[in-house]
Amino acid sequence: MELKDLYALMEKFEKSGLSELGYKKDGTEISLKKPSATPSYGPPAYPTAPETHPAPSEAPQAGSGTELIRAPLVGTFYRAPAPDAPPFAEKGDMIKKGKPICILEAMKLMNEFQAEFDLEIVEILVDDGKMVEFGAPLFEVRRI
Amino acid sequence: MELKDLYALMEKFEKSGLSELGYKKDGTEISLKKPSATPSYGPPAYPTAPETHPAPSEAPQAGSGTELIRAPLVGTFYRAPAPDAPPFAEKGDMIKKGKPICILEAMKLMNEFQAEFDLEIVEILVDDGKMVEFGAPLFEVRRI
Amino acid sequence: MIQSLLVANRGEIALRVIRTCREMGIRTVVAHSVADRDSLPVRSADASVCIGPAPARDSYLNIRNLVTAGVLCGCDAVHPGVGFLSENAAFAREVRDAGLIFIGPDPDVIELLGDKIRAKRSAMDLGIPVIPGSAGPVGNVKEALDAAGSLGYPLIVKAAAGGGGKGMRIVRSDRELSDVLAVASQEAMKAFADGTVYLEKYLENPRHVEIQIVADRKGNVVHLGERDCTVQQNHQKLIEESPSIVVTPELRSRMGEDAVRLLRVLGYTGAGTVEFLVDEGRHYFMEVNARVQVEHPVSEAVTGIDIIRQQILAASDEAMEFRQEDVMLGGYAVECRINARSAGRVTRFESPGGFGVRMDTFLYAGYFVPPWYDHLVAKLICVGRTRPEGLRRMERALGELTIEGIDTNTAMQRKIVAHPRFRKGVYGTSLLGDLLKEGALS
Amino acid sequence: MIQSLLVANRGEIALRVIRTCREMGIRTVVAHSVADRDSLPVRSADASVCIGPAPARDSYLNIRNLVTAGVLCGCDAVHPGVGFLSENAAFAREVRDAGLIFIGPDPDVIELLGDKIRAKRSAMDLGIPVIPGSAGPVGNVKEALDAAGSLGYPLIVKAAAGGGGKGMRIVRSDRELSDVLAVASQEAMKAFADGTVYLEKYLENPRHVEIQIVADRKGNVVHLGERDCTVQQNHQKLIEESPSIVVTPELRSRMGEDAVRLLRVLGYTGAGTVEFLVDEGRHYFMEVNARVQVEHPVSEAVTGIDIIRQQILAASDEAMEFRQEDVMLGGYAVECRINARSAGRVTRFESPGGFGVRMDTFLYAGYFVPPWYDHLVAKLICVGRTRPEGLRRMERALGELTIEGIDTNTAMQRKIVAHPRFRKGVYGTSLLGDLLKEGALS
Repeated sequence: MELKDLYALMEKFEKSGLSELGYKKDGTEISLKKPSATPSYGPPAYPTAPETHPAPSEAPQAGSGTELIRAPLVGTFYRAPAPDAPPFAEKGDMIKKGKPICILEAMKLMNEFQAEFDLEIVEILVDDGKMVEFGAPLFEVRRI
Repeated sequence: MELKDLYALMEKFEKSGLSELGYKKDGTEISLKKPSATPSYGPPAYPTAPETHPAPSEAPQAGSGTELIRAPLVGTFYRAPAPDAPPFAEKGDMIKKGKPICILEAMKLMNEFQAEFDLEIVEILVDDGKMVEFGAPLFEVRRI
Repeated sequence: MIQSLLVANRGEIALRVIRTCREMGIRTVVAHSVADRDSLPVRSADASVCIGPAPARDSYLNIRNLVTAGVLCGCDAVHPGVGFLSENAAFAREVRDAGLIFIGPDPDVIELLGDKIRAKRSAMDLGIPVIPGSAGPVGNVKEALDAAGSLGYPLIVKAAAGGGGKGMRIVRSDRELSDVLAVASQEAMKAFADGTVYLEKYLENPRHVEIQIVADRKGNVVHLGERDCTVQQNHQKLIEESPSIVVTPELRSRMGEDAVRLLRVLGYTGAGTVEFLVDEGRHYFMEVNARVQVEHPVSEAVTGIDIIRQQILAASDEAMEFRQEDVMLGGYAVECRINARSAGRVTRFESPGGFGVRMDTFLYAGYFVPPWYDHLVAKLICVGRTRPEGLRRMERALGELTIEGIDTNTAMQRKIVAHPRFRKGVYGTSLLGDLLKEGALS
Repeated sequence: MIQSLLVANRGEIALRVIRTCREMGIRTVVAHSVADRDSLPVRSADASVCIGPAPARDSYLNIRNLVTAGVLCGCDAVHPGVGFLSENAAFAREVRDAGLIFIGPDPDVIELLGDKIRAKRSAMDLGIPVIPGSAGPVGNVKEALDAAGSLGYPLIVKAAAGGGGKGMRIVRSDRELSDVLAVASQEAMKAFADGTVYLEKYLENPRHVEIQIVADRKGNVVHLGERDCTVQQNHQKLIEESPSIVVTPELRSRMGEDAVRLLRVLGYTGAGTVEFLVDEGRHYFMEVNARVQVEHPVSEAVTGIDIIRQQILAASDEAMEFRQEDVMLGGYAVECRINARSAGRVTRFESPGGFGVRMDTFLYAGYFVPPWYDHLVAKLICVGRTRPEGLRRMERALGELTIEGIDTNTAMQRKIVAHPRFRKGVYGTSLLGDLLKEGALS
C-alpha cells in the first residue's frame, strides 16, 4: 500500500460514521481511531462575555526549565520601591534568594516580595501599576 | 482484497445495524467499529415512571425471515368476528391474501383487517380484547 | 370531578395541562404521534398512547384515534390544548358522544364562534362596538364593490371561517378589491373548506388587545383583565403583556363588561378570549377564541389564577373559586414566545431563573425538535411591579436563556424588548414589520 | 446611585445579586476562589476577580483581598451575600474605610446585633417579649446554677456570639448544666473566638417564625410579613413558608410592629430579619440576622418586592419605593432548600417550570460541585393562592427537578412535603427529628 492510498483511506474513514478501523495485509498494518465523542460539558455561553483581568492565571504557561511566580494576594503590582526608583529586577537579571523582586499594594500597605531562591528573571509578565488577581503569574524565572 | 473492496465494505457496514465487524482471510485482516451511542442524551427520568400500553411498538422485533403486522389505528383488538365465533387465525395458520385476520374496534365501528399477502401466522402478539395503540405489532408473520 | 384526562396535544401546552392535572390529583394520558415518543410530555404524564404517524393530519388531527384512545385508556375527559382540534366542533361532539367530557365550551358555541360573521353579529346584537364592514358575506364582485362604496377604503377581505391570516387581504381601491376577491375566497376554501369571505374597514395601525374570560356552568362569567398582543409578525403574536399601556381603567371596564356580556349570552363555559382592536381610545370587537390561548400565563401572572385549573373545574360542573370582585390585577407581566427556526437536536439547554421569572418549555438537552409541528418551543414570562421593571427583567432573563443545537428567535426577542420604540409603548401592529424593514432586529 | 458592585460571595446568592444588578443597570464584579473559576456567577457577571485558593478562610473570608479587589476593579459598593463575611462588622468597616458602600447596616449595628445578649437586652428595653433567661453571660458554674434555680429546667446554653447551633446545649438538670457549661464555652470560643455563654428557658417544640424587614436611610422601616421556618434539621432550615399557619392577623401585627420598633430604634438599614419563637400563640424575640437571608424569596413571592433591590436602594441613600400600607401580602409561598450530599460533576440538570414556580440555582449540566463550601445548591420556590395549593405545586415541582451526578436531598424534601403531619400544619421544630426517627423520610 502506498502512502496516497493511506491518505485516501484516512479521508474516507474521517467522513464515515465509524469510530475504529483495523486493516492488515501482506505485512501492512493499519489502525485508525476517532476520539470518543464525550459530551461537551461546560457552562453556558452568556451573551455578555465576562471581562478578564490582567494576566489571568491560566496563561501564560511556564516554558521548559522555567517556573512562574504567582501573586499570593490581590493588589497593584509595582516593580520598584518608589515611582522614581529603579526597578527591583529587569529581564535577564540574576536575583539572589531573599532579595526583593516586586511590591504588591493592597489596602494602602506596600507588601514587598522577595525571591525564594536564586533565580534568573526570564520574563516580567505584568506591567508596572497594573492590578493582579490571586494566582496571577508575575514573573517567569529560572532557578540558578 | 483491494482498497475499493474495503471502501464498499465500510459503506455496507455503516448502513447496517451492526456495531463491530471482523474479517480475516488469507493474510488479510479487517476490523471495523462504530462509535457507541454516546452521549447519553434522553429525557429526565421522572420519579413517576410512565405506564406503557400493551405491546409498545419498540418490541418485539421481527425474527429473521418474518415481519410484523402493526395496528394502523388505535382500537380494541379482536381475533374473531363475534365473541362466540372461532378466531380468524391461529398460530401456524396459512392465510390467503384478502382473508380477514383480525378486527380493531374504534368508536363502535368494527374495522376488519385482511392479509395483504399470503402469509403464515408465526405469532399472535396481542391478547383478544386488549387495547392497541397506533403502530403496535399485532402479528408476526412469514410471507409464503 | 374528573379522575383521568386525555391530553390531545403536544409540546409546551401538553406539559402545561399535565402540570395542573398533577396538582389536582388527576391522572393524565398523553396522546402522541410516532415523532413525539421521546417528548417531555410523554415522559411526564402518567401514561401515553401513540395515536398516529408524525404528520399531524394522521395523529393530532385524527379524531377517531384520539377519541378511541381516550375511551380505551379509561379517561373521563379530553383536553384539546391549543391549535390542532381545540376549536373543532366535530371533535368536541365526538368526545361528548363517546361519553367523555370535552374541556371547552359546548360544540354549538364553538361552531357559532368559528363563523366570524355570526360571531360578529352576536356582538352587534348586544351593542358591542365592531369594526364597520359588510353586513354579511360578499358573494361576488358586485356585492363587494357595493359594500366598499358605502364603507370607503382601506378595507380588509376576511375569511368567515378563518384565522391565522389565511384568506386575508388588504385592499385600497375598487381595482384591488376586484382583483383579490376570488383569490382570497379560494385561499379560504383551501384552508378552511369554506370560501365565504366578508369585508371590514381596515385599521391602519391599531393595538391588538384581548380580554381573558373564565366561565363556569353555574352562570358565573368573570374576566381576568386584558392582554396586549400588538407585537406580531405576519399576524403571529410574538410578545404579550398585561396590562396594556393603552388601556385606561375606564376602557378596561368597558371591554371587560362587553366580553362578559357576550360570552354570558352565548352560554360560554371554560376559558375563552374575546379579541378586540383598539384605535384612538376606542375598542372594536374582532372575534372570540373558544379555547385557552398560548399567552394565558400573562393573565395568570397578574391575577394569580391558574386558568387551566379553572377550565377543568368548569368542565367538571364545579363552581368557580372566585367572583369578579375577588380578581385583583396586580403588577405587570410579559411573555416572549421562543420559536425554533430549525429542527434538530438540542445540545445545550439552560433555563433562566430567579425572581419574577416563569419558564414553560418542553425542551431539554438531548431533545430532538421534530420538523413536523408548530415552531413554538418555549414561553418565557416575567413579572414586575411596573412595565419598565418587568421589561428589564425580561431582558435579563432572555440573556440567561441558552439553547444550542437549534436556531431560535431569542436574539430577535432581546432586540425587540430592548428597542426604545417598544419600551416607549407608542406603536401599533405594524411595529414589528417597521423594525424589520429598518434592520433594527438583525 | 451605585454603578459597579463587587459580589463578595458565591453560589446561588451571588447569582441572585447579579440578576438584580443586571436589571438595575449596575455592573457586577464577582470575587471568586480558584475552585469557583467555572461557576455560573463568574460567567454571568460583567467581570470576575480571583481572590484566593479554594478554602474559604483564604478567599471568601479574606478581607484584605476582597476589599482590594473591590477598589482595584473600580467598584463603588460591596454586597456580602449570606454567610461568609455578611455579618462581620470588621469587614463592613474595612469596606467603608476603603471608600466603598457596604450593602448592609452600619458596622456598629452589625456588631451590636452580633452579640446575642446585647441584642436581647435591646428588645427587652422596648418591652418586646423575650424568652426568660439569665440576665447576662454566665461566667462560671455557680452563676449558671443560680440562674437555673430561678428559671427552672429545661434550659438551653447559648453562645453570645453564636448561630447555626454551635455552642448550643439543652440541659434538663443541675448535673447536666454543670457538665456541659465548659464544653459549650469552648465550642463557642472555637467557632466565634468568644467563649461567652448565657442561659435561656428551653421551649420544647415551638414554631420558628421570623419577620422580614426592609429599611432605608430616610427613616422608613417596613415589614414584609413573616416566614415560618419550623422545619429544621439540626438547627438548619429546610423548608420556609409565608404566611405561617400559626400566625393570626393579630399576632402578625404584634410581631411586625415589634420588629419594626426594634430595628427603627437601632437605626437599622437595608434588609434584616427579626427571629422569634412562637409557642401557644405567644411570640418571643430570639435574635436579629443583620443581612439578607437564604429564604428571602418566600417574602418576595407574597409581596412582589425584590428584596435585593431594596438593599441596594437603601445603601444608595434612595428612599424606599413603598410604605407599609402599600405592602399587600397575597397568597402563599413555600421554599425547599435543595442541598448536595456529595460533591461531584452534575451530569444532568433539569429545572422545574410552569405556573407558580421559581428556581434559584447555580447548577448546570457539566458543573462540578466543589467540596469546599455550603451544601445549598438550589432553592425551589412555589406559590399558590392557599397553602394546600402551594404545597401541591411544590410536590409537583420537586417531582420535575432532575439532578444527576451528585446526591441531593430532593427525595427527602418530597417526603416531607407529602407527609400528612406537615400538610396538617400542627408541629414544632422537632418535626423533622421525629419524622427521621420514625423512618418516614427514608
